[in-house]
Order: sequence, then C-alpha cells, then structure tokens
Amino acid sequence: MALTITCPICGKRNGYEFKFGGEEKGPRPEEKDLTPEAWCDYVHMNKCVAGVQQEWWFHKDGCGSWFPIYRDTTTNLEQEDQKATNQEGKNDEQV
Amino acid sequence: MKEIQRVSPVVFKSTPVKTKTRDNWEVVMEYSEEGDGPFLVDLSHRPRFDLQDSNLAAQKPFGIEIPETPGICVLEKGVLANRMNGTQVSLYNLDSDDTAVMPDESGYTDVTESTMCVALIGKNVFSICEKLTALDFMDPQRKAPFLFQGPFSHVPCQIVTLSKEGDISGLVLTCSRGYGRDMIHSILHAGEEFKLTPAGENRFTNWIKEL
Amino acid sequence: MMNRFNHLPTLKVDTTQKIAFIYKGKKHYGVKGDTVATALYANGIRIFARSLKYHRPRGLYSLDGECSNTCMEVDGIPNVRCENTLLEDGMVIKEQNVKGSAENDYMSFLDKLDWLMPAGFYYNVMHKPAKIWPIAMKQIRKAAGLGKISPDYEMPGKFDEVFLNTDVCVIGGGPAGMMAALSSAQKGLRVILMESRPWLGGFFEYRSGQYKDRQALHERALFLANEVAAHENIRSFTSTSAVGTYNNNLVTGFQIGKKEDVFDQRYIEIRAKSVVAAAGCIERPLIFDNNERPGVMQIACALRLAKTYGLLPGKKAVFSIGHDLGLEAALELHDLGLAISCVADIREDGHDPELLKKIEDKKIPLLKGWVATKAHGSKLVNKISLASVDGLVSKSFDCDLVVASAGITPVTGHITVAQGTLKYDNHTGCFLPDQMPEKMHAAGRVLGLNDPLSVEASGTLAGLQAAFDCENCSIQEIGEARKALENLPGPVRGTKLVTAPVKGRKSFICFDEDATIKNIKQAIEKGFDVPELIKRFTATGLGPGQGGIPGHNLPLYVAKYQTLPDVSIRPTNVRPPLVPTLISTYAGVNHKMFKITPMDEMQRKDGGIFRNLGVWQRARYFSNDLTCKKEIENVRSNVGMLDGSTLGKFRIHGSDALKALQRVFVSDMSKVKQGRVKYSAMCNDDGCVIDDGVVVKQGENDYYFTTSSGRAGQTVEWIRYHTRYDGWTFALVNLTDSLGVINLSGPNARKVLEKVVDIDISNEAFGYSEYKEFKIQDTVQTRAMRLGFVGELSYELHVPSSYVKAVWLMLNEAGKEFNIKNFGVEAQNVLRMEKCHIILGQESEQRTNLLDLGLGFLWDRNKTEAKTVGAVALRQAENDQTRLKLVGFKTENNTRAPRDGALVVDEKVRGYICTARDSFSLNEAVGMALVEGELSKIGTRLEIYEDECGDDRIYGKVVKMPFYDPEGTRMKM
Amino acid sequence: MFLKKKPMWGKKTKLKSSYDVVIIGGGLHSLATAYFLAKEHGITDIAIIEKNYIGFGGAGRNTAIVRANQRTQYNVPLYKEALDLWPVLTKDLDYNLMFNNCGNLNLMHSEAAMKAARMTIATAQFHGVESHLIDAKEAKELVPALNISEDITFPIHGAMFHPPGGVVRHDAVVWGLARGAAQKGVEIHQQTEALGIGTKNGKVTSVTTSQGVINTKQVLISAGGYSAALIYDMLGIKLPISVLTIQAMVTQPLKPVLDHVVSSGAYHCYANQTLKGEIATGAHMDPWPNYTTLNTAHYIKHQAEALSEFLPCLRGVRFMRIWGGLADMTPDMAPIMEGNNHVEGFFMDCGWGYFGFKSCSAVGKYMAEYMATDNCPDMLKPFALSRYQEHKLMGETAALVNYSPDN
Repeated sequence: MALTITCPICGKRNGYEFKFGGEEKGPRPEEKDLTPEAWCDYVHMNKCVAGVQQEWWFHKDGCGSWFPIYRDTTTNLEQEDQKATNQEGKNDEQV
Repeated sequence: MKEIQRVSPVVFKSTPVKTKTRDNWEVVMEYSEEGDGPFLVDLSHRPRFDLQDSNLAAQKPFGIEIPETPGICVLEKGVLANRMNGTQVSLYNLDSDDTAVMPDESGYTDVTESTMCVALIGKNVFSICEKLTALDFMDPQRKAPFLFQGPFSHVPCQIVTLSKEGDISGLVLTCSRGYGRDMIHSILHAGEEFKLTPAGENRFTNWIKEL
Repeated sequence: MMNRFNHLPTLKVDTTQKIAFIYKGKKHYGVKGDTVATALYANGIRIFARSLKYHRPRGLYSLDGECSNTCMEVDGIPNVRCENTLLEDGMVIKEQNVKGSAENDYMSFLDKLDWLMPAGFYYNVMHKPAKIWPIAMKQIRKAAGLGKISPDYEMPGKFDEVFLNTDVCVIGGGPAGMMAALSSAQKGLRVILMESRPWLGGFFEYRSGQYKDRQALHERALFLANEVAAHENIRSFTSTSAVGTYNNNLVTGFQIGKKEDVFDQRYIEIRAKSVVAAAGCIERPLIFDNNERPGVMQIACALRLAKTYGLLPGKKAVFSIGHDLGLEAALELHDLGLAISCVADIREDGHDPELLKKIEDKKIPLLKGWVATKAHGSKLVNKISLASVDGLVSKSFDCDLVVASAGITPVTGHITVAQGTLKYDNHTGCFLPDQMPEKMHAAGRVLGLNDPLSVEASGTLAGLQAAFDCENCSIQEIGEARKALENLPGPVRGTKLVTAPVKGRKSFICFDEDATIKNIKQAIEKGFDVPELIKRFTATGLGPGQGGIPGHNLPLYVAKYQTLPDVSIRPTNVRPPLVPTLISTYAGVNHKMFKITPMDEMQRKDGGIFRNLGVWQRARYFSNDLTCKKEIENVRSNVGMLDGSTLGKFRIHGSDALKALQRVFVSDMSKVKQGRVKYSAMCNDDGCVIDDGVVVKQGENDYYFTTSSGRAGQTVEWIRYHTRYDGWTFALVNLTDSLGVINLSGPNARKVLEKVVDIDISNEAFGYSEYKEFKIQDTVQTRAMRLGFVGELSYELHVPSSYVKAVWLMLNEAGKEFNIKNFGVEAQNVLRMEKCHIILGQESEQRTNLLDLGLGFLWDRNKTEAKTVGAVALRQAENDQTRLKLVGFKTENNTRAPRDGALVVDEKVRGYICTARDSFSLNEAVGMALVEGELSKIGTRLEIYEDECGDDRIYGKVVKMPFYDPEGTRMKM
Repeated sequence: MFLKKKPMWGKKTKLKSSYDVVIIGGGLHSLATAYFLAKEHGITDIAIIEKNYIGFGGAGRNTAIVRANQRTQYNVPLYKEALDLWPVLTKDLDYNLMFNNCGNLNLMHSEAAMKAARMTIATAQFHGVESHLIDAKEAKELVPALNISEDITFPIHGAMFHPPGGVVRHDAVVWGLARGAAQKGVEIHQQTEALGIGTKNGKVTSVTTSQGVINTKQVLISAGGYSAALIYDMLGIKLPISVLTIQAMVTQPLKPVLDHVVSSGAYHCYANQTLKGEIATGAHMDPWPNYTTLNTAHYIKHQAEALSEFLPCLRGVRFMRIWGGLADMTPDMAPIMEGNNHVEGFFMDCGWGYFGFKSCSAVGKYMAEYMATDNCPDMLKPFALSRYQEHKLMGETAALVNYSPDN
C-alpha cells in the first residue's frame, strides 16, 4: 500500500510526509456545562468508520499546514467525491 | 579579545584556496581541486528572511512582486522569493554584493541562522537527488524556478530548482541548521559516483549569472 | 566438464572466458555469463540440495527460481537462488541442509517415514507427557531451516538506493513490455522498464521459431531491445526484479549491479502515473510420483540450458507436456542432438498443426492423451512411467531427462499485490486478470496470450492505455490498438489436468515444504476446505519459492478434490516481496540523520559523552563517572556551562498571536510583561502536561517562547491544530536552530558574564526572571534570561548559532579563573532534581496532569473563552484524590537512594520513583515520586520496592519540596 | 464427495433460530470464551459467527509472542495467568500449541528507557513474574547476533529479560480451541456475517446474520480489529479506538541463529526465529486508521534498516513474505472489556491493540465467567470503558498513544 495525500499547498505527495490528525469532529465545544461524557466524546471517541471518513492531516515534512480530506479507510485512497460513510451515524446517542 | 568569527554549519574537508571575510563570515570563494562538476557550494552565510503576512499581495520585499501560487519562485536582483503558502514567503539573498538588508517590519524574521543552505549545481544534480528523495524534480509541469517543501535525505527541506537544463542544472537547498553535518555527508555520499565536489562561492556566483 | 554449444546466436555465455569457483572445497570452472546453477550443471552436478523435511535429492527444475531446489550457500550468504545468480570469479559455493552431502545425505531415510508425518501431524504429537516437548522442540529446530548464518556474519558489498519518478513503469522486458514502453515513450512520456533477467527479450529471446517474414523470434527480441535502448525517454533497468507493487502506482524492486556499477545491489522505488504489468509466464508443474527427482525439469529450463547457456540438458529424454511450447522445445532440442524417446502430450487435440507435422517429420514418437506417472531412479531419473490420462494404459522408457510441464501460469503477482483481482478462466485454465488496480494495465502472456504478434499488440495497447492515464493519448487511438489486438489470435486452450492418475503419496505439489497431494487430501478431510487454510495447515507455498510451484496447482486441486464448480476456484494470496530480497538490499544506504548543536565540536573536544536524544545528539556526561559528581559540585560551587541549544525556540507574531498562546498555554498570557520571563506549561486535552517553557513578550502580539527539546518538532503542528477552526491570523517562526543556548550556572556565573558584556548585569539591573537583549562585543545580538532550573544563579544566553563558538570560547576564557567547566544533561538532571524542578517524561507520564505535578499555580482557570487545551479535564479531575501526586522524599536513616523506576508499594503498587539520587549537595538520598493521593501527605512513610530486592525494602518519608535551597536565594542572588 | 474423517471443529450445520449465547467473531478471544463457557460453566448452546473463516483476522496475523511483563498492576496478573495457561491448554485440548518459552529480551536504548524498564521489571517481580534488567553485554551473551556497538542509531544500553515468555504457535491455538469448543457442543458458523443486534427495552433480543436471525439474550462482540466499527454500527456506541494496520514478515528459513524473542521499542521491531527456522519480524503500524491489512513499501525498508543495525548478520538473509493485520489501539494501550452496561446482555471485548494473542487464554476464562454469572470478575474491573471519561487512563504505556496530535 502506498498512501498519497493531496496537500492543498504542495499537491499530491507521499503519505509519509504527513501526520494523521484524527477524525473530523468539528470545532472545540464550549466549555460551559460540558459533561465528562461530552468531553470524552470529543476528545477520545471515534466512529472507526470502515469506509469513507473526513479526517485531518498535517504536512509535517512539507509546508506545515493542517487540512481535512476524505479517505476510504478500507483502501487508503483519497476520495474526491467527498461523502463520508455513516456520516450521521445510525444511532449517535447511546442506547 | 579575539576577533569574532562566525561558523557555518557546513564543513568541507577540501582545502580553501581563496577566502573573503564578509560580515564576520569567512567565505570560501574557491577550493582546490574543484573538478568539472557537479558542485556543492555552501551558501549558509547568505542572508535569508521569513516573511509572513495575511495580505502578502500588498508586500513588495526588495521591490519584488511575490508570486501568487505556492511553489512558484522568482529570482530578481539576486533575491530569490519563494512562495510557501497563502501567507508566507521565504527570501534568499543570493547576490554576493550583499545589498538586501531585512526591512524593519514586523512580518519579517531573519532566519539566516535557522538553516544550512547549499547549492547543488552542474551536471547530474538530479541523478544525485533521486538517490536522496522521492520528490520529482523532472516533472515537466514544473518550470524553474520552483520550490519544493519536502523531505530530502529524510529531513524536511526547502529546495528551489533554478535550472533543469542539462549541465547548467542546479538548485538551492535549505534545511534545519543542526542537520548540516549529516546532510552534507548524505549529499556527498550520493554524489560520489558523479564526482560531486565542494566548490567555493565563486562557482555559484558565476553559475547564477549564466541563468 | 560438459561440452558447450558455442555457435548458437541465442547464447548469453562466452565459452572462451573461463571463470573459476570453489564448490565443496574444490576448484571448478564455469564460463562468463553462467549462473551458478548452469556452471554446476556444466560440471556434471545434478543434485544441488536436499529437501526440507524428507531430505529428498533436488536438482535443476526451472531457471527462474520458483523453488528452493537450487538454494545454496554462496560466499557465506545462505539460501541463494543459484539458477539466477550470475557466477563470479572466486565464488565459494556450498550445499545446505545436508548431513554428509547432497549426493549422499544420511538423513534421506526420512523419505521412507513420510507415513509418520501426515499433514499437521506435529500438532498431535510430542506434547504428551509435557516434559518431552522441550526436548523435541530442540530437535525440530535443528532439523528445520535451510541455510546457515553465523551470528557474527558481516555482509559484504555495496548497497545503494534510488527513488524514481516516471509517467509509465513497465514491469517485464519481454516483447509485450518492450512494445508497451515504446508506445508510451513515443507519446513523449517518461518510461521506466524493469526486467529481472540481465537482458531484454523475454520468451522471444531464446527461441528460434518464426516471428514473421522469416525473422526468428530471437532476432525480433534483439531488434526490439535495440529500439528500446535507442529511445531517450526510456530508462531500462535489467537484472532488476519488481518485488512490490502498491496502490497509487508505487513499484519497488532491486537491481543487481554489473561490474561497472557502484553498487552490488540497489533498492529501487518508482512512483509512476501508470503501470504496465507484463511479466510473462512461468510453467505450471506437472504432478506425478517423484515429479521433482533430479533429471525432471520444465520446458523452458531444458530449452534455455541449451539455447542460452550452450548445455544440452541430457542425453535421452522423455517429454510429458501439455502445451505447444513443449512441442517446440522438443523440436529445437532434437535438432541440437537430444535423443527423445517419446513426447507424451496431455492434450488429445488442439495442437499447432505445423508443430505436429514437424514432430512427425523428425520421427519423434508422440503420445496424445498421455502423461508421466512416475519417475524412477533413487537419486537421478533413469526411467519414466507414462500412462494414458485415464490411467488405464501404461508404458515406460529409460531416460536421463524428463521434460515435464502441465501448462503455463501467468505471473500475476504484480497485479494482485496491488489489489487487482484474478478470475479463473475456463478456456486457458489459468487465473487471468479480472479487476485491474487503478491505472495498471496487463499485457502479453499475463493475459493468457501466446501468439507472438498478439503478445506485441497487447503491449502496444497497454502502452497507450498508460499514456491515456497520463492524459497523452486519445480514446480513438486506444480503440484502434484494441481492434488490432482483437484481429490477432487470442489465448489458446490450456489443459486442466492437475495430477497424473496416481495416489499422490510421492507426488509433490510444493517442493519447498515437501507437501504432497496426499497431504492436501488429509488437510481437506480435517475441515481445512479453502486453499488459504490449507496453506497454513500444510505450509504449502510458504517456502523460499514464494508459491511459484504450488500457486496455480493448489486451488485447482482443491477444487477438483471437492468437485467444486469452476467459478469457485480462487487463487491463493501472493505476498511481497515477489522475489526474496536481501535485508541489506532493502536497507540500502540507511543515512542516519541527527542534529548537532553549535557547541558539538567544542564539547566533543572536551570529552563529552554523547547520546542520541530524539533528533539531537547531546552531551550527557563529561567523564566516565556517571554520577557526575565533579560536574555537579562545580556548578554548585563555581560555575558550569550547559548546552541548552536543543530547546525549542519560536517567534509568534500577528494580530491573533496572543489568542493562540492563550489557547495552548495554561497561564493567562495577557499578563506577560515585557522584560520578564514567564514560565508556563501546555497540556493536552486530558489535562496532562505535554510541554513546559518560558514566554517572553517582545511587542504587541509578538512573543518569543521556548519549548522542551523533545517537543520542538511538534510545536507548530500543535498550535495550528488547536486553532484550526478559528481562522486566526498569526505567524510562527521556528528559531530552534537559529539560536544556540548556553546555560551559564553557578555562584560565579555573573563574574564570568560580566567580563564579556558591556552592560550592567548586577542583580538590581538584571534580576531573577528577567529578560534582556544586548550585544556581546558590540557584535553578537544576544537574548539573555535569568532562570534557575539547576537552582543556582543562571544566565541562559540565546546566541545566533554561527556566533556560538565565538561566545563559548570567550566565556571559557573569561571563566578560567573561576574554574568554569562543562556540565552535561545528567548533571543537570541531578541538579534540578535537588531543586524539585520537573522534567516532563521523568516526573510525569501520560496519566499525570498539571495539578498532579503541583503546577496548578500556573493555570488560570478563569480564561474559559480561550478554550485552553486541557482546562476542561483539569476542572473535572480537580477533586479526585486517587490520582498519583508528585512528592519529594528522603530515605529513612539516610540509606542509599532507590533506583529510578522503583515502586512505592504496600500490598499493592501505590506509585513509583521518578528520579532519586544520593545527593552530593545535600549529603542525603532524595528523590521525587508519583504516589497515590493518600500517600502524598508530608511525613508519610513510603515502602519502596526495587527490582531484584527480594524481601529487602528501602523506606522513605515524604518531605517538603524543594530539597536544595528551599528559599531560592541562590538562584535569585 | 464424502469426507472420510471428521472435520476438526464439527460438521457444518444450519444456524438455529436461537442460542443462549451468540459470539460475533471467530478469533481467539471468541473461541476461548466459548470454550470456557462450555467447559467451566456448562453453557454449550453457543453460536460463534464468523464472516470469513476462523483465524482469518488477528488470530492468524499476530506476533505469536507471549509474555507477562506488562507495565501496570492491573495488566500483569491477567497476562501472567494467560502465560500460565498455555501448558494447561495444551494438555486439556490435547493439541500441541508448541509453546516455546524461550524468553523475551526487550532492548533498551537510553538511560530513560532503562529506568522505564526497571519500573516494569519491579512491577513484574512484585507480582511474581520473572523479569530482569540486564546490561548490553549480558544481552549479547543471550543473543550473540546483537550489535552492541555505539555506532548505530539507537545503541543498546541493556534489555528487559523475561525468561518465561516466548512464542506459541498461533494457528494451533485457533484450531485447538475450535476443536475443544466444538467437542463440547459449541457451533462455529463460518462464512456467516453478523449484520445487527436487536434490542428491546435496553436488552439484547437477537442477532441478525447473513444466514438468518438468531434469538438470544447474550451477545459478545470480540471481533478483533473489526469490533469498534461493528459496535458503532450495531449499537451506536463510540469507542476510544483507532484501528491500524500492523505488519509482519518472515525471512527465508535458517538453521537456529536466534534463541530468544528480541524486541525494541526504539526500532519498532521484534524478531524471533520460528520452529520452521524463519525469522519472524515486524511491529510497525502505519499511524493512520485503516482496515486495509496491506503492507507498505515504506515499512519493509524501515524494517530492513532496523534489523541491519541491531541484528546485522541478518543483512545476509532474505525477506520472503510480508503481510498485515489489524490492531485496535486505545490511548492507554489497555483493552476495553465490559458487559450489561449500555445494553443488558451485550458484552464487548476489544481494544487489544497488538496484545490480543498473548491475553486470549485468560480473557476467555474471565469473559466466560462474566457472561455466565453477569458479575464482572475483579480481574476485569479495571478495563471498563468509563475510565476514559473519568480521566483514569490505565498507564500501560508511559507515552500517550494517540493518533490525533496529542503527543
């Protein structure tokens, strides 16, 4: 497998120039009344999608920018059509 | 007290035959047995600046129009301006007449000391590069001068290709100063089969004039 | 030595140039161009090795290294595939895995004990009673393994590496590959062509059959090779095996160097926009009893021995084949003087009529619908039994050569390891490409094609398809090329026969692992019903031949045995490296890249003992006394110099610089005053401390700050990550390497510094926690901070790197009278521990938050709008008393200090010792420990459990921190 | 064609409409749990649901290394028991699991690493597990192939030597446990995919599979690297897990040259010689989540560079085969085991990273107890999911493992 990542500044490059930065979870939550569950959900919890997910990457050996991409976790290929599998989650709240 | 002398992160084993003192640097103008190229020239003493501004379009460092697209460079009046991203440009003063002094504005930072800087010029330079990096210098879509920000001998570098034309090919490479020793070792090792030799600043000055 | 043909146009050896080598201690000769195996063959050697399990004799079978039959030790390197290793002057060749010799192996009796060793037998034996297993295991280990390597073996040779970019990468330098390369190159694209043999030409190159218009195939091969060589867009790499293919068109391989090359082997990594897979075919082994007896070999092996190496493979031969190439080879070898008793062809029909006619003309007996069933002869073949395919009629012939082959097998590994899929094709009986990986195209025999013109046309088409991927070719052109191919002959029908009509006890499906047809049946009966599981259970295909021998036959046989329909026949997995590759080749050059500080040279001269710490090399000690007594005492009583250059150093500026700092630092950064040094920390979202350093304000929204050495590389990443949604305007400049840091510490520090600077640095003018900028000698722009990490009067001088040497020399000179000395990282470690200043990673681990370390005073809990990283977690964990807290302790009765990493225990583990030393400054043993909250009260007795302590314990008592100079007068003086 | 001999794990049968227990995943933790449920608790009405074939996932793609020198007091006893169980299982299953307790050497490359090892060793010794800190020379005596010179990237300072550890033949464990479970009545359904878990009033009621719906009151998901995605898909429960591909490879077979398991954190590498004579080596994970199980060119080169440095004789040896499996990593390198928490009757056993093999025997025993009694055994209590929101990470690793830029 050879990962390539398309950096918005430097273009398509060897994936090892980059560092993975987690699933896209949106901006930092407001601190007021943030419950331990909600905090933990933001900081630690993942959907672990086997499919396309939106996620962050950092061009560590290159221009040093952070940017989100869509990638299929079952193939490691970047996706241009930009649709995440399971984006809403079937059952986002705990049962 | 003794005279203060600056030390370059680049050390060659070759014997200097002509040197010049400039801004406390002892710049080697020529080494013995420089050969026919390719050449490796230490430019770590050349002033280098970082300019960051959210509105780079409004900036004209040393009167240079900064290229709009990241990865594009311009060489004007001896100053190389390399567009790095939306808000950042690196400026190398490659002119040995040493005219460019950093503008006294907050967006500028003198980063001469941050990096080691060498030029790799002459024939086969890209054959040397392909032993050290997977970056594609010969991509026909990239027209010199252009900037790569990427790994070279495993270390993040800024590499500006100034010419891809056969025997006058050449590039300027900077990386963190601390890597100087090992980077030079890597480049010379890779260049051995192509008879790469260290050369003095004159070699670079003459070469850049011909571009 | 055998006679060689020396007149054939296809020869790749120069019979006039002798090459001497040592085989089993004796000098032998080969000729230039020989492989090790052909040279041995020329010397009459027929048994090259013994098999893994049964120690059966093994000889030359294919010439492309699909099995371990010719694995030998060459110049001390084990498991060398001799059949494709070029012979070199003075090579020393040895046999492997034999007791005695390959000719006479004392272990060969094992061949008769096969009934004791059914598939997976070892799982059912040797574990009862339990104590026999360790003994049995030792014997198994000794018996297993092929080659030997000694633990102190030093691999000779030069290894290189190269990372190439290209538009099109063509794997395989046969006719299809060359045509593909030419058609892409003619489109103006950059092309790389890889061929594992030392020359281009593929399966044309050794054949004399007609290509077209009376041109022989080998002439055509030469013509194409010249075209390729003449094209400036094509870089060809011969003696280069493609061993890995990956998505996004990455291809890896390695090249064997020629005499004139600067390398013996080099690793090649190719990034292409499109890939053409044209690696041709190998042969599908014919399975019958003793099908791997020396003297049995495949078609191309026999033919190439003669045509390429000038060696007639035997005297009297029988062919048992299932493909026209077998007929062609029989004719060619007959013409070269091989006596052929009989050609048995599995096929009843479907032969090339022209070949049939020639066979008839030459009076070579041909048995249609017949197949070999058993090779006779205990070491070498001396007779072969044949039978009709239904097994009803049989015959036998005396012979010394059996040319056996069931058909052809496309080399599809390059497609499948890049995640392409194959499909069983009923017409050819082969696994042919189904779903190709994106931007990869198959050409030539890989597609099941055989006709020379079709093979070439498929190459042209693939080259254009690759050009299309590079946006350099129109759909129309591809359409035309496809049409041209469609007008040429398609794949020929292949035979379906997997084994001869035999029971299979000695019919080997996998040579490397000595797996027979019978073993496969046993596995299936135990419930291992898919080929992948059978591979695991019987080890079939897991040997050095990488599945080359059983890869095609295993799934066919499993399907046949279970009478599964064709559609469910699935190939087994192939894994990289597709050719076994030396570890030294993969390792290549292995440049080691470390950073050195501007003080490196001087510190090495002063006897510094260096350590690699992250990306840096740093001086840890300055003598062999690892307690650093002298270094420590000198700092406490005189003055020392430490290299702190590895500290991260950054400038942050821009209109939102303060906001960015507020996000990542726990303190309120708006309170930082110019001219002062603010110590603060960064936490992660768990509230755990990840970094600490100082911040200096240099202007409005313009700050200079430091980070710990280990974090410098991630600081930019960290700050930008945690502000990535905010759209703030700020610029970060990494000045880590820009400034060397000299830490001048000790009661005499001021006296030394005064001698080199022109400004007033008295305590009043430049007090503790203050920041100043000045020039040394009117020249060196210096940033100076009054800090006290080691607990003494200290100046941290941040000096432009190129000037560090000059300043260092000045300070040394100035400090002579005050006995200035270097001190290293370990001395600093002890000094700061006495002061209870923490080092992250030593007094903290991933569970340790800011409050646990007693650094809560740094945290401004009111700046909630800043959304400071870690603040939420700190608030939530604030009242948890079960957390580990940092405490200082002294040992009871002043016993020695426990070692770092010792535990604090009662019945349970309650904490651990972070750093503890017998302090020279205090004359007692002190340390810091992380212990459960309950134990953190002053005066608590700590029971300390060290490794290897048995029943002994060290006891300590929690005391107030810091131990040394608790008032802090020394660092503030 | 009729099979002449009985398959090792029972004849293929049709899936029934209900079972007492359904276990999703046909790997080691599932097989072991089923085996112990049947053996120790008399619960035999169990269906193991496996999408591919048993041992397809991590069970067939692991290091085969076993050891009990973990870092914390919560983990050490669990792994100690797991280690002690190999000879017991060999006997009970009457299947040679080929336990080779050759001992493990974990190399240390800095003063800081030596200190960290000392803590781990003290913890082991405190719990009665043999483990010693040895210096570089002693390490070289045990492993003569080691390069203890100074001129490598990470010079060797010493090693943590753990004599009772070693290697177990992983395939044998799969087949042995499967046979053992099947003999006690457990049904193993291969080529059967679990598609969903039915719940009603917060209780498990059924499992939907590709072969039909099964009614059941208890479900365990222990599907290795696939667990986290299944649990989120089926029940919407998010976990602090990142699923990565981890790679391993073997060289061509050699006569004995390496008598111990050697591993190095700094080089991200372990190496041991299998009974067949191959050097099995690996450990690298590409640090981005993926389910590809694909190997990378980057890694095989990295591995060669690493081995060239610390086991340089292997430079003369060839790599033969590389492959990948999944590791479901948690931030504290410790697993998540709990039940009846989110949904009554639902159990999870996941987040094992690359420790799933070493632990399977003991975990099977305790998960079986948990499921049979509905009481969490003390041994498993520290592994509950709630520790993450209580800011009580386990501390199984000194440095945080996180694939967002946390460390």
